[in-house]
Amino acid sequence: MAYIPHTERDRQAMLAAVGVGSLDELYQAVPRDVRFPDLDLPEPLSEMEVMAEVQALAEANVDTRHYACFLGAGAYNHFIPSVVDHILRRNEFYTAYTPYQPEVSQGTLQSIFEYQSLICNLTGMDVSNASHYDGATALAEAVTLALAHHRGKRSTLLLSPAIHPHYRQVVRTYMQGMQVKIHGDESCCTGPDDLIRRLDDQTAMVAVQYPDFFGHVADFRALAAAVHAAGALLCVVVNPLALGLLKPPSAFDADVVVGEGQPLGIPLSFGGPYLGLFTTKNEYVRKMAGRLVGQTVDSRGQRGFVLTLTPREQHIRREKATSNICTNQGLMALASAVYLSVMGKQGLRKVAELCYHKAHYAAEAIRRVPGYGVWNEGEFFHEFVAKCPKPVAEINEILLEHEIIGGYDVGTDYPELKDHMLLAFTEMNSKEEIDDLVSALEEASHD
Amino acid sequence: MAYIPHTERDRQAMLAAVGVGSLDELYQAVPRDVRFPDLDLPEPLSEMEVMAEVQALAEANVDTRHYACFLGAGAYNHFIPSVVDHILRRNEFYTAYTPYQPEVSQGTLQSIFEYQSLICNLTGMDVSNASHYDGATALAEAVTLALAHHRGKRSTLLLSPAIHPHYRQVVRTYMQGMQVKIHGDESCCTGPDDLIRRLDDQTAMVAVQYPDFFGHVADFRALAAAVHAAGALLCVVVNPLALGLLKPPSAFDADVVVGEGQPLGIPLSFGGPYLGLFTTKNEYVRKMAGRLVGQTVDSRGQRGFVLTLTPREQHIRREKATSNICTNQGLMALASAVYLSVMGKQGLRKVAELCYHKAHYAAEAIRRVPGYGVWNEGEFFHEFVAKCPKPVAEINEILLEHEIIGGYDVGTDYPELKDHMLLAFTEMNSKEEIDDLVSALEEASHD
Amino acid sequence: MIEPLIYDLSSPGRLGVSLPETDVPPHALPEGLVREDLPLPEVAELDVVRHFVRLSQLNHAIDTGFYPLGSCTMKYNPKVNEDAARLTGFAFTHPLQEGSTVQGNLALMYSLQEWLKEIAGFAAVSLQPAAGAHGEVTGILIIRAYHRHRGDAKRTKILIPDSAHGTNPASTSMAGLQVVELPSDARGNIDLEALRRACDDTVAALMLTNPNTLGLFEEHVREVVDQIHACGGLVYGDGANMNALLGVVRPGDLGFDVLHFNLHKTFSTPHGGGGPGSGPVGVAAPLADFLPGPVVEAVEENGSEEAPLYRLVMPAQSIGRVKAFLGHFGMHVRAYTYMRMQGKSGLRAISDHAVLNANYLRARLRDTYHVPFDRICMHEFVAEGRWEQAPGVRALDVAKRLMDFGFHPPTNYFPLIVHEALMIEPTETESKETLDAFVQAMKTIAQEARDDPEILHNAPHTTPFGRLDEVRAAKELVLCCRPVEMEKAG
Amino acid sequence: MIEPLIYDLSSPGRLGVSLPETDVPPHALPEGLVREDLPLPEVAELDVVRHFVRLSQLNHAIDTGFYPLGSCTMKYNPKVNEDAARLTGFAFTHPLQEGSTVQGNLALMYSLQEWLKEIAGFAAVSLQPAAGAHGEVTGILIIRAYHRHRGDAKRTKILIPDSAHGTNPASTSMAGLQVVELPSDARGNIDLEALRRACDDTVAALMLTNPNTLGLFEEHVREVVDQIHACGGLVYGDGANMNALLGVVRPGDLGFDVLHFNLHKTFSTPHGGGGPGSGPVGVAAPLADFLPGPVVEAVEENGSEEAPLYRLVMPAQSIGRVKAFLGHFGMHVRAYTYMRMQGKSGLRAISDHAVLNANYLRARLRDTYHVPFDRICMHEFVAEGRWEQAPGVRALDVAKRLMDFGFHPPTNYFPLIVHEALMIEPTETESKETLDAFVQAMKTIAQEARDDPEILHNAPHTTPFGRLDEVRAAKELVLCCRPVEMEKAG
Ligand SMILES: Cc1ncc(COP(=O)(O)O)c(C=O)c1O
Ligand SMILES: Cc1ncc(COP(=O)(O)O)c(C=O)c1O
Repeated sequence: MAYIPHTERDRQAMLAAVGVGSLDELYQAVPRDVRFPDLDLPEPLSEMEVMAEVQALAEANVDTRHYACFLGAGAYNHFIPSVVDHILRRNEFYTAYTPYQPEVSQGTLQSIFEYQSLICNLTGMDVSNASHYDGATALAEAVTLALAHHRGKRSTLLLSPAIHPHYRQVVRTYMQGMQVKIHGDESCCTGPDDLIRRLDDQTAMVAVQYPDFFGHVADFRALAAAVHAAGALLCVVVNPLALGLLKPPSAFDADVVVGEGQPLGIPLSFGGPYLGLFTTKNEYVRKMAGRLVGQTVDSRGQRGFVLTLTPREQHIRREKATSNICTNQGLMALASAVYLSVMGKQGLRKVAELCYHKAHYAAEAIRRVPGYGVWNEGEFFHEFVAKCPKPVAEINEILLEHEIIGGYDVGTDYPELKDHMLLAFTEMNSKEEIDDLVSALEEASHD
Repeated sequence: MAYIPHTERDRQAMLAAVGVGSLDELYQAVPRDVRFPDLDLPEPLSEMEVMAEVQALAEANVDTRHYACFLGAGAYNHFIPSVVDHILRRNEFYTAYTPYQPEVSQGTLQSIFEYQSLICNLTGMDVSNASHYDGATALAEAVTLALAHHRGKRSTLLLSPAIHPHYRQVVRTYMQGMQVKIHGDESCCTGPDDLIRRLDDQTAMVAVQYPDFFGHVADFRALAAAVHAAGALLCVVVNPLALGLLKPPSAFDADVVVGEGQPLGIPLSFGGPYLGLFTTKNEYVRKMAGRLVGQTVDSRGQRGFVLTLTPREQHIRREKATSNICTNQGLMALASAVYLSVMGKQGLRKVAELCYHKAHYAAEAIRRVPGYGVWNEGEFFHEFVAKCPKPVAEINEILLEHEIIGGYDVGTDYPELKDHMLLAFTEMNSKEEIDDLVSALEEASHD
Repeated sequence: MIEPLIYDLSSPGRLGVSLPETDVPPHALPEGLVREDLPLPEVAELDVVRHFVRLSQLNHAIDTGFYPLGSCTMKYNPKVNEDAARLTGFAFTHPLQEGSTVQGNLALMYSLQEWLKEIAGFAAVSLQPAAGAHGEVTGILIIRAYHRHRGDAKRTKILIPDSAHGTNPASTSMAGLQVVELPSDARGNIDLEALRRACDDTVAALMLTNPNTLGLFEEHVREVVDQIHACGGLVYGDGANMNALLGVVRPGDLGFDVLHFNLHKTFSTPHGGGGPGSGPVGVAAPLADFLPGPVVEAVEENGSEEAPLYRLVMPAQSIGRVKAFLGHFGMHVRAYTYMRMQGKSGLRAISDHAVLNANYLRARLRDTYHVPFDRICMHEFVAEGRWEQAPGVRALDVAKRLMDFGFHPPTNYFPLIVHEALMIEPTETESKETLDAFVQAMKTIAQEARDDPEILHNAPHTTPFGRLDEVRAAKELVLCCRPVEMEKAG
Repeated sequence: MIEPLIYDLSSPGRLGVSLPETDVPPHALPEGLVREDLPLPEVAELDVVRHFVRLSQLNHAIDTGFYPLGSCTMKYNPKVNEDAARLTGFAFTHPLQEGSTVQGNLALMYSLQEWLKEIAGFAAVSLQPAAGAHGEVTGILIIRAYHRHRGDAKRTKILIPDSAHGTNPASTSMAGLQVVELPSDARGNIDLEALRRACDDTVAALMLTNPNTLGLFEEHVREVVDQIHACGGLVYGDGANMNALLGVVRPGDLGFDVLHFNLHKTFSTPHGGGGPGSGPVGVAAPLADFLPGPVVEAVEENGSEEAPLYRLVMPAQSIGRVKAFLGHFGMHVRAYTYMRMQGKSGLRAISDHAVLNANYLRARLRDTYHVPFDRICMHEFVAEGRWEQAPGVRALDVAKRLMDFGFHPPTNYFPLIVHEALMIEPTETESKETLDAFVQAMKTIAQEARDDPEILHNAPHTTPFGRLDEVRAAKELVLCCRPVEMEKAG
């Protein structure tokens, strides 16, 4: 029995202390007819056998360490400095619980405080929570914040169609029990002006993405002014890595900024665990979901940190809490804090610029391949949509033969954009890889 | 400049404090004509580039996680519980120096004390040092101990031919400047009786291996009695993993026990770093090479540990030291301490038995393959020599096609044993792998 | 020595990492959209390492000592799970890759779904939810969708016992349903009379934690379930306490309709200082179509050797996605590895020893600490941290004093129905020796409470920090620090 | 709390790891050769983890704080090196595999050989030696073999300055040669007159550490080398201090004939609490054939595409093997990774900043601590830990008191030619901020030495352990503990 330290002697002594004769006797309260089911599960494996098995499973995949990857669409193949995982492996970090007892949890607490600070400084916002599940759920909870802010008096939500389709789906999932009207994203390609036109006195919040799902970057100042004039809140979904280069959403006077923190030092890991960023202005802090760490002093006069404003949370306020979130993404928040620390001011800027330059180099090249085109108009960051001469799935199959993981089929979510492929570029894509992609695309158009 | 924290401002302030105008000025004492050579070295790579490069190098190899491995001959492909590397990755362990300052090094010191204890209990010996470079150098230094013990009055060394050929070579390398006569290993297949016959009043030490290079295990009591009767010391080179099953060399009254600790939780790593075990009886402790940790108390009355008997060592005794060893294999000693702790009494026995059973299953099967035979007579542990119908290199080439790393060509070191292959079996070799080996061997004999 | 903040270590121009120069021609940066400042620290890799290594040492963790935090199942996290999750083929796969290129991942997820179904007695499982609370809101939304699909829109109430975890009512509200609280009876069970009164055709479901947060198995579980089903409601199980039930009883066999698992409790994925967790949801057959997706299904043989064996599908009536991608795959790998090592026999042993350990502590402490519901418990129990003879002493004092003995305190002040609650969950991975040392410390503290209460009030004494001023934190609300330059500027 | 010994945690029957049952028929165990008892501990994986995690926290390490241990080059160990060494293709290759199956390993070793040759100006390198001292004995054996190969067997003396590290004379003895000690002059150089007197046709070599252990570059290095060469001897370089010379000067260009590198110093492979290190040896062309082997060579093109590009060979006149296999390959991977990231410019920057840091500390401390050889130093310098005004205070007291400030002490009592030596090597990876804090602590201590010497004598105060009784350790000689059963039995 792996990981159970009891010897037979221990067991006997303990049963005697409890006053029962056997382990089975501990379960008298369990209905007899369903007690001790005979589970149909595999036999136990030893550690060496299980490692061989999981290694075989892992190697049954194609991975981004062996294939060039141009797939993004909300999860990105970035360089992760070695030091990030070395810190995550610290036993004291990853085997601790939520820091409910601050005297023996200052390591976690100070790290979260630093995470909050780094994210505030990156986004330009006043306050960051200690993390949310992912970018999509953070957006959904931003909606909850807006509804709470308006105390039920406004119940319309405007979503830009250029927000990640999954995020919009998650918002709708979360809101299905609420009396909320969600619109704005009916067609793929309407812009901020369309959102402005739809604003009214029922609008609780308007949400846009920056860079958007198609890679575009645009100035949202006019939108923000209109949103605020209409008495609504503006939520911006960000890719935090892009903020290494781009103006922070605070420059547009965003009220809530959420986003997916995965690009900040978190492995792709087939979709999770990632990191939901959730930041806002000071005035909305009491409506915010999730944990917050605040600075204080201890009984010896030392600066220290505690969980604070807990009356927002479920364990105090129960059904009146701002959110049900309890377990969050603590270790992923730590990963991004380490990442942002080690990349620093210059490193993050440089990575963002590398992504930008590579994407633009690729766009120029793909534009020249017969049959293909660049769908995007205006500025984009590190992703763009390529018009393709045939179905994306067929092209991707050919790319795989060249050990290339191709882009995302935008037609899946936007029927108008059939045969359009969303391609992402990061510092991990060398010029050689991009050139290979371009010639493989060309080849694919012939077949 | 990776890993150098100096900003330009720091540099200027520091140069000013030193009183020089530039970094170059710091090197006035260096002859001008050879100062600042223009080195022909590659340009620096960033972390992500270097990781891609080393990954490509690593994957240019065939490894034992992807091929079945039957190669042993002194380095073995054993299961290493995950916990071992998790402990080695503790920053406080691997980035500390030798524990010269015990007040801030109790982690290392207690670990080494435990290592010494585990190795003593495993070998049955009184005292273990804190590690030596590897099994071969430990044997060479055991010879030095014997020579010192006899104070120059005896200068003959008898080596069993069944000691690992590399070890015997290393002994000869170490002894080339000494007036030492080394013999006993002229022919591959002489046994202890031959060593007994050669004993005389010049014999300082007799060394044998257990299990020997060919896998044999034998009782050395008669040899020990003869050696002691002749006034010489008996050194036994062990595979410590085999001692999970076999009688410890203390049962033969060995005076010095050395060996290669690699099987105890240390990866193959293309030959190193490994772990030299070095143990002896109390009476020889002051002649022993290497560091020793001893128990004591601190100024507050707490039990603690320090480096002790340092007057044997080079930093105190200089040319009169028992050895020149300074840096040893500290972290590898820790690995084996963690390994032995987590395997424990039952685990080590079980692993040793698995090795034993698998090797004997294989021997039975190979014996039946036409053209092959088992050369060994008598008991063996987890290795044996297979007689082959053609050159070992040719057979191994065919095995490689079956994703099998074949055995060691014994003919390399023992010309008498041309076309003989030393095969090793561990708990990592499943029955299926062994069956595959057997049929591949059969196939190889046909080609 | 207080560890400075990472921003305090910053020096202009210092670099933490080496990056390549661009190998493509640079492109003009987007006009008007480039930020002027980027207020991140400038530190070296060594600074970062020292900083976080030192910080880590300020934590209590499972790997440094006993952590009997009730409701949290702080069991040992096997190291092999960490290795498995970091395998290249797992850690570096993109969630939107073609199914044919991620068959290993899908196979693993499929097995995990199957095992969870088998362990809890359900027809289908979705691995998407990120944590327990996320599983709860998912489950409530499933229940809501199910009723509405049946054309029954009036079921808007969720019954929740007063002993329930705060996430239960909070999740209910988030799903847009109303909470109706149910009292507990003198034995710690649901008050059956109150239940009966609450049951009507507006009840969507009962949320039941079983064993409940007192660590007690609901003695009338069959009646409770039948009662709810009789009025047309469903039973939601909060599976946070599954560590007591592995191979002991399957919630599905007891009539539960929905249940979330906490892989970060029962299946030993580490807590990470607060997360990430993983909260898969299992459901009975009638609810299977409502699960969030995608889920993994095994593809029927279609004659082709090359066909992928597993694929992702969206359940027919799915409530939708609850997360951007596929759930916390990294946690799925860890849980898979853990369960694969346990097998059937190992799982039962987990619960047996978790329950044995809790009862052993209860038996050894009940004379010293009042245990309000004192009967055979499951994997945890609740004692009171107060004595008549020590009027000023509170559970908090006991908790803080325990730190001086090297133990993490139990959960305090939960469940709410016990005064000065100390909720103790030892888990199966702790040895009798550790439990005995804990008992010894608890007894010493009980004695000190009478003899020398100040030592408790001023505790902890031996930790790197003393008690923290929480009032000040909430009043001053310093939630973020700015780099020195910004502070000067702003 | 004192951490118990691992044996103290043992309980009969407890298991730490799960292992498979045999899948082959068991074979009868060898009669008379099976041991009866196996006195190893019986503990759970959790016990092991807690035990060693707690122990680790008792260490000072580079990753927890400044470690200015002279002669040890305690620079930061980049984390990427650790990842590289653990790559499956490296960590799980057997040293006796066919060359064709380990071309990646051989390519890496070949590059490392080439780079070390280039950096130090030599014709050939062997990576086999395990550490610095191992490199020394190897080098001396090469020198011996070279002379004998020339038919010159009378050269049996090795000249060694009195400032040399203890391994130099010890290695000489081990190789069977005689040590002749040379005094240093007032500026810390070799006394040229004494050298001249010692030079004759019995001299096999001079062992020179340059910069020497005072951190000083030998000002007459050309004269010294010429002198030795003139009498037919060779010059051996102790490369422990190469961190000062990267891109600054190549020992080969200065006329050195042999030199060992310490990859665990200059090239940042971690020290591991005492080892493993790696001590490659480089030699000038006439000595190349005497290197220990095997070494890696690039195979000449032979027309075949399939041919392996690298292979292992034994140098023609090799002194033989100095180790069972190929050297510390795991360390080679780390050093390779490190050097590859530095490139030419990075290597020079290492030395520049190592030297700058040492001189900065020297400049800032020279008014407070007597620096006996006070001139521009290289990567380290030696101060004295004594003052006339504080007669009872010794270097040891300063060392112990530094611990209270969170710093590891400098090397004490070495080199032997300085009284109460404090040998300070900051390395290039430490920032000015760290050095300034160290200066501050050193100055405070110097003041305390005069004002309140007891605070030094009783130091350290804030570490988990106070001063240890070394005399008692040597007297009682408890070097090993036995399990409880054995103690009872025996
Ligand atoms: C009984 C119970 N229910 C629900 C939860 C919520 O789970 P999570 O923290 O994973 O969201 C917890 C966790 O603390 C719990 O103990
Ligand atoms: C100057 C000098 N020479 C030689 C050595 C010996 O090197 P190693 O410890 O690697 O054997 C050292 C190491 O401390 C040293 O500082």
